[in-house]
Amino acid sequence: MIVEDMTIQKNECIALNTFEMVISGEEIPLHIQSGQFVHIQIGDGKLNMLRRPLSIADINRISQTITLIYHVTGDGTKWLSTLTEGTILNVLGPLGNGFEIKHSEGNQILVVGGGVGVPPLYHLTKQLVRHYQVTVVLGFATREAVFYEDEFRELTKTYISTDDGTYGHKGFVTDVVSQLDLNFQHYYACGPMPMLQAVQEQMIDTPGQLSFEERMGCGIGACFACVCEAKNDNGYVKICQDGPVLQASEVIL
Amino acid sequence: MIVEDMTIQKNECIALNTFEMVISGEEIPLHIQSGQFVHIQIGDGKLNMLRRPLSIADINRISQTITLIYHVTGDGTKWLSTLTEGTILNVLGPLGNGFEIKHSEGNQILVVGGGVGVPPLYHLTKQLVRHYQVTVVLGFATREAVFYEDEFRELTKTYISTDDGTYGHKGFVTDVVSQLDLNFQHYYACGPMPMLQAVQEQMIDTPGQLSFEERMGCGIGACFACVCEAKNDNGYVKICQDGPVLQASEVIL
Amino acid sequence: MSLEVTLGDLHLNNPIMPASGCFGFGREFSAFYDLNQLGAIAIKAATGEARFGNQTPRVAETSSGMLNAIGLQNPGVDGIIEQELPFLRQYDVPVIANIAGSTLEEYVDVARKMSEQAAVKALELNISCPNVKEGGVQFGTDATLAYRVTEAVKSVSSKPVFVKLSPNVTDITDIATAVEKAGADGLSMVNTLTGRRIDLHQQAPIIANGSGGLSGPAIKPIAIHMIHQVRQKTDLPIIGMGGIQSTEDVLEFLLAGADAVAVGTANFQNPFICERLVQDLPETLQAYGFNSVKEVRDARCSHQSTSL
Amino acid sequence: MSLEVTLGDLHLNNPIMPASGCFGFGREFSAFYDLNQLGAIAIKAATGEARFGNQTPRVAETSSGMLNAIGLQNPGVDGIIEQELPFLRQYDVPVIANIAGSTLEEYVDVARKMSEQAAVKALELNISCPNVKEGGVQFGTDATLAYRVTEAVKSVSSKPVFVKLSPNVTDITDIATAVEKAGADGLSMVNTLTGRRIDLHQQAPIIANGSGGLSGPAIKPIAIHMIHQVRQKTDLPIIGMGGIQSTEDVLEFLLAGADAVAVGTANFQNPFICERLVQDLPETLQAYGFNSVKEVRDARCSHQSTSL
Ligand SMILES: Cc1cc2nc3c(=O)[nH]c(=O)nc-3n(C[C@H](O)[C@H](O)[C@H](O)COP(=O)(O)OP(=O)(O)OC[C@H]3O[C@@H](n4cnc5c(N)ncnc54)[C@H](O)[C@@H]3O)c2cc1C
Ligand SMILES: Cc1cc2nc3c(=O)[nH]c(=O)nc-3n(C[C@H](O)[C@H](O)[C@H](O)COP(=O)(O)OP(=O)(O)OC[C@H]3O[C@@H](n4cnc5c(N)ncnc54)[C@H](O)[C@@H]3O)c2cc1C
Ligand SMILES: Cc1cc2nc3c(=O)[nH]c(=O)nc-3n(C[C@H](O)[C@H](O)[C@H](O)COP(=O)(O)O)c2cc1C
Ligand SMILES: Cc1cc2nc3c(=O)[nH]c(=O)nc-3n(C[C@H](O)[C@H](O)[C@H](O)COP(=O)(O)O)c2cc1C
Ligand code: FES
Ligand code: FES
Repeated sequence: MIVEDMTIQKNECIALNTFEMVISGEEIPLHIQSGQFVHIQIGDGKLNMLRRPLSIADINRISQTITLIYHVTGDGTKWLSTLTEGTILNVLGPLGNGFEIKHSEGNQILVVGGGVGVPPLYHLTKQLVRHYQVTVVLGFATREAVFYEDEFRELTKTYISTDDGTYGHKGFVTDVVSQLDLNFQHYYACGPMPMLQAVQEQMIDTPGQLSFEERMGCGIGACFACVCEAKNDNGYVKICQDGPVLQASEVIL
Repeated sequence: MIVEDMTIQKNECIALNTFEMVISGEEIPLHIQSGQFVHIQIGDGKLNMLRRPLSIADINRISQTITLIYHVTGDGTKWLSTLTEGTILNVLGPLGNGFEIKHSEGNQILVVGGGVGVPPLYHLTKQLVRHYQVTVVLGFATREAVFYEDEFRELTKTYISTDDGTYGHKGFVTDVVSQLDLNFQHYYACGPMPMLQAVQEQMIDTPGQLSFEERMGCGIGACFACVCEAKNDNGYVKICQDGPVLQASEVIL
Repeated sequence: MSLEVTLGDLHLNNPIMPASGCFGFGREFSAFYDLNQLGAIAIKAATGEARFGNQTPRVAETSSGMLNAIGLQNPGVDGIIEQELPFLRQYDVPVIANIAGSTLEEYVDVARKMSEQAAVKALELNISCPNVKEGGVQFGTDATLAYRVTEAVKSVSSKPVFVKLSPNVTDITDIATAVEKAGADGLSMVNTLTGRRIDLHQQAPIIANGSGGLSGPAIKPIAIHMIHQVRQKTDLPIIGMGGIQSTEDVLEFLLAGADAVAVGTANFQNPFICERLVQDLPETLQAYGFNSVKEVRDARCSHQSTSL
Repeated sequence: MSLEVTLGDLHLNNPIMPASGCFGFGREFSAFYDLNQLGAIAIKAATGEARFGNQTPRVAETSSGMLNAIGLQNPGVDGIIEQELPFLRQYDVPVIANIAGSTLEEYVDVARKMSEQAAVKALELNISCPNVKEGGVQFGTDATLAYRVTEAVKSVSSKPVFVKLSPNVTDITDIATAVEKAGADGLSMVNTLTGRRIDLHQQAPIIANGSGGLSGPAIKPIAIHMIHQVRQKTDLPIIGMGGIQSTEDVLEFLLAGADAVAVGTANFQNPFICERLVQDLPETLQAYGFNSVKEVRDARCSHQSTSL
């Protein structure tokens, strides 16, 4: 965990209100893992007291860059979307617990993402395809919101669904999953809470890992803003420290 | 009075912590007069609630620009000093009551400025020299703080003093004035309150105009933040509306 | 889209008005836009006699806020009636007269005179000015005194009386319920919170008066909370204020329990702000699924049983 | 330059400490810098039993501030003593234990246990948490209750007791003088102001609890004012807090009447903030003509007769 001034190399709109940003730095790109996140300062920190958590969509250890994909939601992400190449961002990271990818139980793996839950799955999938048969199912609200379809297709078999049916399968990701005639040994999911609940239920007999979002204060485990009930001794986990990726069996949704 | 988005054409450090900024616009440069001021928004207005009042150092009606000279004092002027050419500034103006220059009583005129009180006197002097014999006395804290010496010299006879004697005459502007063997029919002064008091006292028998500073809220006469006791019916004047330039005889210092 | 709101007997074309003390008596802002666009105008506080106010500096900036200690400078109630109201009479917009004083008698006297003016459509009883020792703040922090001054003013006023509450209290609902019992027709909330800034060079307060009233976006969450609290206890119309800068802020106040809003500090930054809010409000309401201001009010009421 | 300060019997190497609840029990921040650099550490509130706290979301952002409603989540006093204090024992920095409770008995119980811990050098009696119904805030808004709980805790504590005051009161000097009479060794001020934000899409509060405590630069002028007010009434040591982000802010608090300061919200933005303030303070003091923290205090005292 360090605080690093990183430089924006690219900041482009890639779908409806969705931006892809590539930032470079000395340390964070070398140490961050799939599923971890960074905590980004907004402005000069005099108006906005809280950093914004964003997942890592991709990592390039050679060019020492990381890729973030963010949806413009409120003031912070709106500010991010106005920044140009060369601007310095103050970044705290790597934070949290990423995806675990050493399960040798089987070969068939499912990756399910919804909306802004898709980004962290990209670098994960890149790693998974080296060793496993991976099926990716991505859900978006509507056609204009779809991003990274080609990038995922280049890696592996990818299905897209949209809530309104304007692109790909009409319906939820779980509808697509139920039509797949495959026996998965493990799954990974990231997306809005209702999606995670539906996926967890659908895959109840399969071990899986879920990546969560929760409003954060410190992002490092000190303030207890981001707790979530869990089946452990404490009765809770901190999303920023124990998560954002948790075993599906561990959490109470 | 309008609110105008003006474009920075130039923003340069011209002396110790002192910047000269040229900004262009459609309306304000055409209508503003010597001694009036503009009220500048700081940032996007979410952190800084108050605009900053700055005098007009120069006006160019052909290129539609105005020149501001500001001393970096606090957050607002520090922010201004970081801006680059092409940046848009939100400017409210023209505000207040400027210098009056139609006195035919005599020929010899004194202009006295101190520190950041110097800027508004530049465009004034430019106009005065067309019709009168003008003597300019400018005081600064120290050698590095001196600015616009050449600009004033090009216009007319100019004396410089510094408080610490590192440049020009050592001492206060009033010391210089007392050594001038001239009989002034009118004077203009702008600078810190102690200087204005000293000048007012020294020139007690000469009609004069003083330009004042006071912390401001609205800048347009509505909030009563900037009042100053005066010898009029109300018993006060508003610096932003009745001033910043007032008859020396009118105010109680 | 209908922006009309009804605050008891007071009808406004829209819920946006400038807040008292931040708009003078309208004259300066009339140079920027047509005041008829406003829902109402809350004019600067009137006292029995003319007042000069506090020493300067009277304002200071804070993070997302400002302090002011104007000190109720005004030409006195008679001066306002003679010099300022005639100007406002040309507009077809309800004037809300803000009433201040140091004694109950002064409040009553000023209220009586103001309520007789045709242009004045309501009184706003300022029992919350933190900036003058004798500015009535004691009436705003003590429920019994608040009751008494409200009752006394009501007895002489032919116009609806809104009581402007101070946020500098342990429990604002105590004061709100006291003034409701005393007959208040509505509430304005909130006035400024007392604050201070110290100049590090001078090692003295920036505001000559020492302390000043904090306003602006910094206090918005406090205002929203207090309006919510009071809304649980009373059905009186509430004019909400504290840091409003955008139509989203307006909607947040309406959802918290306000029926109309006043805009103070933001006028200093953008003299066009009130006009802009009136013009942009329909679009914002629509974006959040409302077709009138009344619908916001209905939505709020249906949420009230829950924790909104 | 000497940054040492003496708060009654408590000696600190410098006046900078993290504020309770914003620094956990130090562990996470020890990954960023050596905690020995701090003047003290105020740890997260302890209650009698473990508490899970409020539903999430527990934080929301506001202009130059934030709301929190953590709800005193903590492993209970015994849990803290067993799981957290051993870690802090390796550091040579005074630990200030923040004590919360719903009943006088709970406060006394937690205080007794905490005061027996060698690492704990002072107690901070939190009678001002606005975020749990039974979080002791009633003790902080009623001078009689504040007196009683302070007296009771003093009677069982072998360590100095600082009482953390709530700013959500009409007159904070009432509470301050009551706890002084009850034997308090010092004051911490201020805790958060109660605030609320409403999500326009959900038409529901952002914070699941409804309201939360407002902290950050937004409240700094209020904190400065209250510290100034209390400083006129008492010579007790004051730990000042509320929006500190810079060494200039630290100096402003010291000039207002604080003897040391705590930094809360700013830790979330910059985990290195406390270390940076300790390191930069000498330069800032010098820039304003001071050669020690004590000199600031002397300057403030000599100004006190005037209106500072
Ligand atoms: C571990 C983690 C990883 C995330 N990764 C991504 C990502 O890769 N791409 C992406 O688009 N979004 C991601 N999010 C959500 C993202 O953090 C929010 O959309 C963003 O903080 C909104 O900030 P804002 O200023 O635009 O919105 P505002 O609503 O103005 O933000 C106000 C406050 O609420 C917080 N907030 C608002 N929405 C959320 C949310 N959904 N989750 C957490 N905090 C929120 C903000 O952080 C801020 O503190 C992630 C969230 C978490 C917790
Ligand atoms: C009519 C008028 C004309 C002026 N012209 C010039 C000029 O040409 N060049 C120049 O350098 N300065 C001028 N000043 C002073 C200038 O306004 C302040 O230096 C500036 O506002 C400081 O802002 P800041 O954010 O850097 O300082 P901060 O101290 O951070 O400002 C905080 C607040 O205090 C106010 N403030 C601080 N110092 C002053 C001051 N001396 N006068 C009024 N308000 C102040 C600011 O406007 C702001 O509201 C003028 C002031 C007035 C009233
Ligand atoms: C400069 C200034 C002067 C004020 N004068 C008055 C006043 O005379 N009477 C009054 O009731 N409130 C007065 N107020 C308080 C405002 O009407 C309003 O309640 C408060 O500023 C909060 O709103 P805001 O954050 O939008 O400014 C004044 C506020 C400011 C900033
Ligand atoms: C997330 C959070 C949790 C807090 N928890 C506590 C607490 O447990 N006990 C306490 O006395 N104060 C608590 N506080 C209040 C702070 O200690 C401090 O008094 C307040 O935040 C003002 O300082 P700041 O503006 O620097 O944050 C908490 C504040 C925050 C932001
Ligand atoms: S955000 Fe502070 S503990 Fe997770
Ligand atoms: S600044 Fe508002 S009246 Fe002058």
